[in-house]
Amino acid sequence: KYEIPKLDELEKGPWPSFVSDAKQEALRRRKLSDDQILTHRDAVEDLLGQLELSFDEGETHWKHGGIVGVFGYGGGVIGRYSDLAEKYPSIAMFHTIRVNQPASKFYSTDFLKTICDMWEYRGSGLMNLHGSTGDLVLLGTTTEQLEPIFYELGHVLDTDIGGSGSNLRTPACCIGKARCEYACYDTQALCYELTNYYQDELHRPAFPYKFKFKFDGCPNGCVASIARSDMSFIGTWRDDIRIDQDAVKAYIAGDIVPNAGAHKGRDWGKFDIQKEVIDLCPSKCMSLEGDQLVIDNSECVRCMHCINTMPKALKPGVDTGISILLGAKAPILDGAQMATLMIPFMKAEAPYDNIKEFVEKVWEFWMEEGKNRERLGELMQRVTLPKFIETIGLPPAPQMVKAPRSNPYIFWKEEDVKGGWNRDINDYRSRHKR
Amino acid sequence: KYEIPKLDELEKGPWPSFVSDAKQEALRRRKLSDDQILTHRDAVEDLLGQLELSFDEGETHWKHGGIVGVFGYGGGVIGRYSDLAEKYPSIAMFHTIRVNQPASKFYSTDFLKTICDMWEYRGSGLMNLHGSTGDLVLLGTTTEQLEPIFYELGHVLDTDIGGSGSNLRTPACCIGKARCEYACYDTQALCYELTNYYQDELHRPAFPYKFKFKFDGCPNGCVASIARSDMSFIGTWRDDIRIDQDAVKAYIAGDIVPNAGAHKGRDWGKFDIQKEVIDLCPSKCMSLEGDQLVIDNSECVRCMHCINTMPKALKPGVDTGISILLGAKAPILDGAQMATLMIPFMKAEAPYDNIKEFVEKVWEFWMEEGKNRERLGELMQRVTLPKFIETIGLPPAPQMVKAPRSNPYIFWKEEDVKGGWNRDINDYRSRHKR
Amino acid sequence: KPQENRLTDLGPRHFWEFFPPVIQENYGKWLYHDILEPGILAHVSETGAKVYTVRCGAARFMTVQHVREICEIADKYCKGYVRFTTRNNIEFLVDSIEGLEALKKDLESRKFAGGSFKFPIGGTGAGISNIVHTQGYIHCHTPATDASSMVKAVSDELFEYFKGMTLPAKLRVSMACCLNMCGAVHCSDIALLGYHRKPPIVDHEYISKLCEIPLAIAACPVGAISPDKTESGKKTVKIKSERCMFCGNCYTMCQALPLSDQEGDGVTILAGGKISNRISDPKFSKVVVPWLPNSFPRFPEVVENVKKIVEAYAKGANKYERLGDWAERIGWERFFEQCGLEFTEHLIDDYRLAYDTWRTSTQFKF
Amino acid sequence: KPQENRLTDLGPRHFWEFFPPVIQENYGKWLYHDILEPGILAHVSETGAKVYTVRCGAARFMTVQHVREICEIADKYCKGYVRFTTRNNIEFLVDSIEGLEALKKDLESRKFAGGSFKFPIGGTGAGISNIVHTQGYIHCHTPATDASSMVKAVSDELFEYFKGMTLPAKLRVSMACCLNMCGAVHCSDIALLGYHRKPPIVDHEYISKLCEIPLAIAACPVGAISPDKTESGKKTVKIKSERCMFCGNCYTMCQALPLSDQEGDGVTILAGGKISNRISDPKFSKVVVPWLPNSFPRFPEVVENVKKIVEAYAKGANKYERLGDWAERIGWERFFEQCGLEFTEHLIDDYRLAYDTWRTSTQFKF
Ligand code: SRM
Ligand code: SRM
Ligand code: SRM
Ligand code: SRM
Ligand code: SF4
Ligand code: SF4
Ligand code: SF4
Ligand code: SF4
Ligand code: SF4
Ligand code: SF4
Ligand code: SF4
Ligand code: SF4
Repeated sequence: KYEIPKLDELEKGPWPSFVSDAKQEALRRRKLSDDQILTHRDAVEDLLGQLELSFDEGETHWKHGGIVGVFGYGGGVIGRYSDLAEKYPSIAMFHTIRVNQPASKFYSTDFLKTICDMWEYRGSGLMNLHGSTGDLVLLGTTTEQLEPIFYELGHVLDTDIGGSGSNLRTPACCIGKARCEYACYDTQALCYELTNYYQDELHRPAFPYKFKFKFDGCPNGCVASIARSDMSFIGTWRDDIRIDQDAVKAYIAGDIVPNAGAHKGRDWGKFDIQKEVIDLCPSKCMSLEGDQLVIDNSECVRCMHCINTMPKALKPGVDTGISILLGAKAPILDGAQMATLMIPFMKAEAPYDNIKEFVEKVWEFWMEEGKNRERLGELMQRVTLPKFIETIGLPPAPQMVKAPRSNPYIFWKEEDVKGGWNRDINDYRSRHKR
Repeated sequence: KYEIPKLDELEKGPWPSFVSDAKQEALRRRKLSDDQILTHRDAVEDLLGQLELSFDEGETHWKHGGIVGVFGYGGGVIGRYSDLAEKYPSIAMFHTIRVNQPASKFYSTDFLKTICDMWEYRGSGLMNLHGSTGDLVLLGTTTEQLEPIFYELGHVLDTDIGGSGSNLRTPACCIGKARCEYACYDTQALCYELTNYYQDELHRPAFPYKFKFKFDGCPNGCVASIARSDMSFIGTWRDDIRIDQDAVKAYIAGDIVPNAGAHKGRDWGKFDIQKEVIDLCPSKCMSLEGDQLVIDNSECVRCMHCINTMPKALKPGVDTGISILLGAKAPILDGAQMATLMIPFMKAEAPYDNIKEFVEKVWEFWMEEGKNRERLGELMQRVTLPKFIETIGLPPAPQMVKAPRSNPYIFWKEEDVKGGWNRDINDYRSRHKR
Repeated sequence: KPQENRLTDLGPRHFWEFFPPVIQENYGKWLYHDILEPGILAHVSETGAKVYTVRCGAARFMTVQHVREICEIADKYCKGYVRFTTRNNIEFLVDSIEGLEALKKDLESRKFAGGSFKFPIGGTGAGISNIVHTQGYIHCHTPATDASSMVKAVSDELFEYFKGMTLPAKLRVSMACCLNMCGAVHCSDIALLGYHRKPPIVDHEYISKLCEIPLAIAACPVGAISPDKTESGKKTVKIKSERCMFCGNCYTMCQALPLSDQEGDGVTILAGGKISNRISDPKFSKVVVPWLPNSFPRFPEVVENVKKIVEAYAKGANKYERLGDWAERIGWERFFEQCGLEFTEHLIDDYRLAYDTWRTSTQFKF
Repeated sequence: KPQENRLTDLGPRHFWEFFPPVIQENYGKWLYHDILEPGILAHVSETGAKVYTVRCGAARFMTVQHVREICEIADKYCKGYVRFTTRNNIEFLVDSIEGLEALKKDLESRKFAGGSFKFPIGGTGAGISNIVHTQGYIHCHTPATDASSMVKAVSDELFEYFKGMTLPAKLRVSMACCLNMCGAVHCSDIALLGYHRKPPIVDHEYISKLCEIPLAIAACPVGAISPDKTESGKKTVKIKSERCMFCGNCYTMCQALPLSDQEGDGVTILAGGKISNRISDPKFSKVVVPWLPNSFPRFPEVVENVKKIVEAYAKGANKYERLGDWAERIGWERFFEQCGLEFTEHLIDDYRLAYDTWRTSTQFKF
């Protein structure tokens, strides 16, 4: 429909071209019969046209989102309108729907195909697999289609939409026990359980701002929870790394390729356990005694390096659980924050009452004290860590900090100081003349 | 004169007891003839009495300092009055005089003895060798003695008093070339030169607050300039560490004790150059090739460790000079600051015009922009480092920071941005509808 | 009765329903894995079962047509199951070596009309995986650049690293189109970030209608916005431009304060962040290129700078050493030298915790 | 004519005049040195000359009597020269071994009437040197504890480390009597710091006479002071006690706001700082014991805690490893365990740059 020379450039090169893909759908939409399509037939073409224009002008052409949604829910839909509605009428309204993805994003093709059909019929046929938070994102439909789509999601697909706005956002987890030998707890199960247990928080915004849960099965952090979730659950263990000494020998002998072959593409020379494992251990708690690998587990900081490098020989311990870290967020307003270790270790077993109890304590405090649009991390900074842990009832632990404070500006409380703070100047002056 | 049981306790133990020392002087003052003593004979006794009382009450008995001094000078004397003048009349006035110490604190006994006589005659006979800044501190005299003391210091001792108040404070340096093989520049000479060149700044407060120079001959930092001087001069070099390979071999063979014997008190086993030097080198730029020690000098960060450990084998390079760091200070107000590297390298040779030029640029900016009681380091924080270096004309260098910024909040200037900042909403709206 | 016949609070489907049998049977029983070749993982269970995973690159912006093709493949080879990774790759799982070979061949043969691969295999191990990114001009109102196009351009250039495992360690490239940073961009080995450099324009005549002015004022983290009146007496705001750091938070709160500008907007590159706790702590990425222009559609300047960093890293880093750990080991002064990047005043922190980035030591390299 | 006959701006005496001949002759020519035994240094020049230094501990609070005794010794053995170190030790320099032996014998024989050594030899190498400190109750108006007495008590206890070189590296103990920290206390291996824990008392009836009230208000770094009126209408201030962090800056500016209090005042211990650039960067000391009472005159609690830290360090650290580097290597959680110190909420930073101290990693020890 439009000349899109700049976009055409993006068909070149080996990486899958979204432009080529969009073009195939644009073509298809032209050919679809009327009963296969309910919304704008040339939505894709208009989108490409507007995109090309954005390239020319170096500016977006989407208006500030409007408030649209499905009845009874406070999130899950992002309203979007073009500021060139006359020029590109088919994308005048172009709302997205965030569909709550299944934990760790396995799908049956049945499910996906049903979504595709529904979305071609009621939307643009464009989607994101997946959004950054984790949702399956349906890109571009009109306001009137929102309710029918929601109806179909529920009644046909037996699934729900995700979060947006000041609520619990769609939780996400790594693949964990489904296909990873490192998982220290059941990430899918915990993700699913908390998602469902907190449906109300997910759908009906009552928080000061957004709140994100993410679940990493181990310190490798494959779902990046430490960087982008207000509450980050990371698997760990508190007993000993399991060692298969025969396998260690096989690694040393060069019979097993290290790090499961992750470095195969280059010749790094023969594997050297001393240089590649023992010397790189951050806590320097490993040694070779003869041909036995010895780990001083009490000093291990469970960084995963040795396990990653020799997965056939080493495994996390069996007394596994989670560390909980709080407060990660993107830079707006005060600069980005990474999540801070608040609970060094907790067991993570169904029905997860200990975890829910903690979640609710944190929320309670945040809902009470948090200002509008104040993320948990910012609140923690504002009230300070000592006050925060006091309020949610966590005992102070050196694990919560990299190092103790270097300034001596301790805010003592009156009750901690013998004699209290009320003093009489006359009493003082009886000892000290002016 | 008083019962001082608590102080008596402090005569016990091996460390030199200031109480015992004070008592010997108290005794002596009782015995001195009247023409040997001009001020209060029992000043020492009153001081000990008041000190004992302070122990009992857990509070100091010195009043807030009054403004006293010598004519024409704005500093060098700290006024001090007891708040128990009636009880301890001999220390009712107890001012200190800061005598500018000679660079690196060598003395002839003539000089010291003359001071002692003068000070027994005109003061308490108590002093500090030395004050934390570096002065020879005379503790305790009366207001009327200030001018005579100043007169004697000048006319008899040919010396001057030091700094206090919002001025340049008495500069201090390490022993450097006088007795240290590591000195990369002449710390005494530079200290002396700047002290004398800036006498006006030292004696006549015109700064927003105090300002300190300190001179360390090398990165070992024996005068702690990096922690406690607004302008810290630290010796360094930019060519290669000099190596005597024979001496290296002698160290390896165990013929020379490492670190000049600093660890002699314990049996640390045979010297292991790999473990004790090469592995500890922070830039990992050393290696042994056969029995030759090889240093990749371009990667060396001149931490001094290898040189300290093998002083007979290694020496700093010969193209020596200084790094200048700015802004160290104690915690009040915003927390302590360490000095920040501003000039990675500069030659330091008489008459030091390059250094003076830099000093004056920094002062000019500080005097213009600094608020009352704002240290240089605080000003740097307030105006930000990029603006600070721009104003004093230093080109940005990665050496100034540990790492680049992690937040993307860059304050661009209007002139850096094509098209400037003045934009027209109507122009914008011609492309983007509301 | 609007709630009648509504199903709400269903939550997502239970994950178990979507697991292929081999996953259900071996859930929690995996013993170890092997990367057979780039993009191909083999996981071995204590039951003796094996599962082979083929990881394929994908533009996460996809049409239903493409998804249908994915389903077709999954139906043919994978018993009707497929998954997506946390970095938007597609994973096809099979439980036999034969299935694997057929699948691989099929995937590699599929190309879009424009010539690009539909299902390039790779993204595992010590290489570069899919570039996670955000909406850009495709769907968002605040971007300072486009996402999908930049990602396509950079991915084309880094393709060999996606297909190979030749780097010292994983290298994660991420992209976000404004400072809201929808993703973990701030902790990526290389982060591409769109951002503005002109203060907002105030739509004086409309602002009082369109926005809650106090909220707009409060939104500014540096207090650059203050209340004002137009000549005609309408409530509006004024912006102290020299205080503004172009964060766009005011625009998020108030549409009458647009920032976008063809000349002002562009890209900054950050480097050296990471997420994993392996060997070193997670860390933030650092700004290493202050600004590059939005050269649509293929961003040659961005591509070139990314390439420089990747190549210097590939050459200089030790095995297992992430980009940020390498930069810290050699020193940031060397990083700039080895990557051929210029160090400018913009890279020196001047925000809240800036003091902690100052060099308070004489340890440095010339 | 007050300026008549005045000599001003003389500056200090030139250092050269005070150098003994061996120093003048070998200035800048030193080749290397040796620590012959604790407290005895030998420096060798390229001219072949040698100088022996005997370093003696001293209370830097000295009387003229004691200084005269120093001079007497210097006259006898050192050609009339003597020096003082940056840590207030006395250094006697001789240029022959014979001179050295006689000098040593003499120094060791001298004791004060109370029994303590006048000139203990030591303070070199991997040991503990003199404790630098401040005025305390002897001369200052703001202290929260006394300096000389605490230093004497602690030095007695650490005497063996002054006399020996048995530690892994130098260990510097410093002391300051209030947060003004007159010294490099904030970067010491162990720092003892006096501080207050009660907000200032306002001397309402006198404050307007004694102080510039706006300056007092401005002095507070946390804005805890605000203007107020007394019942009688005099200008005064009020203090929001719960905001106060007891820094004492207001008292420095205004004597009508005293903080000292027998029960409130006490000592905090910081540890792990350093100055030198050797191996690791200079670093700040960290608060490790939040508060101990002022138990005059011998501060048993302070002494005990210092001892604990020194002994744990002596046991645990590697050769050349400074206290802070040791704590970082084993982790602060282990530091507290090994020193037998309690970790309390007071030790968690809540001041300006606090976020940078939070643990943003899963790397920790149980
Ligand atoms: C769709 C999505 C980007 C994508 O292309 O994938 C997205 C899109 C938007 N984000 Fe986001 N965010 C998305 C994941 C994220 C993430 C990543 C995550 O959740 O793991 C982050 C960083 C983590 C975090 O929460 O801090 C993120 C941090 C933000 C922020 C900054 C919040 C902060 O506290 O710093 C904003 C600004 C705001 O909330 O006003 C924001 C705001 C927005 C808005 C709503 C724009 C706005 O200013 O109101 C965007 C709507 C675009 C559109 O039209 O679709 N988005 N946003 C992601 C959600 C998809 C999904 O549900 O799966
Ligand atoms: C005498 C001395 C302590 C000593 O026992 O040695 C000293 C004593 C005082 N210092 Fe100091 N300072 C002394 C060296 C220092 C140092 C160390 C140094 O210079 O290397 C520092 C830390 C470095 C620095 O400058 O930051 C220091 C940081 C302070 C501060 C905090 C300044 C800050 O910006 O944080 C104050 C408070 C003030 O200036 O109001 C202060 C204030 C004071 C006052 C004037 C008290 C006051 O509040 O007005 C003390 C007078 C005590 C008295 O009656 O004698 N003194 N003061 C030192 C000077 C002797 C000399 O000249 O040799
Ligand atoms: C499939 C996926 C999880 C998922 O739920 O989808 C996954 C899967 C595996 N990860 Fe991961 N990681 C996945 C995202 C991540 C992320 C998150 C991200 O990149 O956004 C990280 C953090 C990256 C970072 O630190 O910035 C991540 C850091 C790791 C690490 C630590 C690597 C390091 O050197 O720091 C390992 C350990 C290793 O590679 O040996 C690891 C190891 C693994 C293993 C070997 C685990 C296992 O035994 O199966 C899996 C195959 C690795 C491979 O691809 O070479 N995974 N992994 C994700 C694939 C993303 C993709 O398509 O490329
Ligand atoms: C005499 C003195 C300089 C002066 O101008 O007075 C001095 C003299 C020497 N220092 Fe120092 N340092 C002196 C204060 C310092 C200080 C400052 C301080 O403690 O306040 C430091 C910084 C301490 C810190 O980092 O906290 C200091 C850190 C060093 C170092 C680095 C030690 C380390 O392990 O980090 C060395 C190198 C070494 O010991 O091998 C060193 C080495 C030396 C050498 C070996 C230099 C030489 O070749 O002559 C001198 C004899 C060392 C010894 O005592 O074992 N000097 N030295 C100071 C003696 C103070 C005292 O009486 O104890
Ligand atoms: S985070 Fe750990 S458990 Fe989860 S997929 Fe990654 S490596 Fe496996
Ligand atoms: S997990 Fe990390 S810290 Fe623990 S032994 Fe292995 S490498 Fe060392
Ligand atoms: S700072 Fe360096 S030059 Fe100065 S005395 Fe110490 S070791 Fe010698
Ligand atoms: S001075 Fe320090 S950085 Fe340089 S080679 Fe020696 S040990 Fe290494
Ligand atoms: S990063 Fe910014 S522009 Fe991009 S999708 Fe997120 S909010 Fe929109
Ligand atoms: S862009 Fe950010 S800094 Fe600038 S005015 Fe808006 S909110 Fe303030
Ligand atoms: S530290 Fe405080 S109390 Fe001690 S001398 Fe310095 S200003 Fe006075
Ligand atoms: S002591 Fe410090 S914090 Fe407390 S009121 Fe005074 S200036 Fe403010």
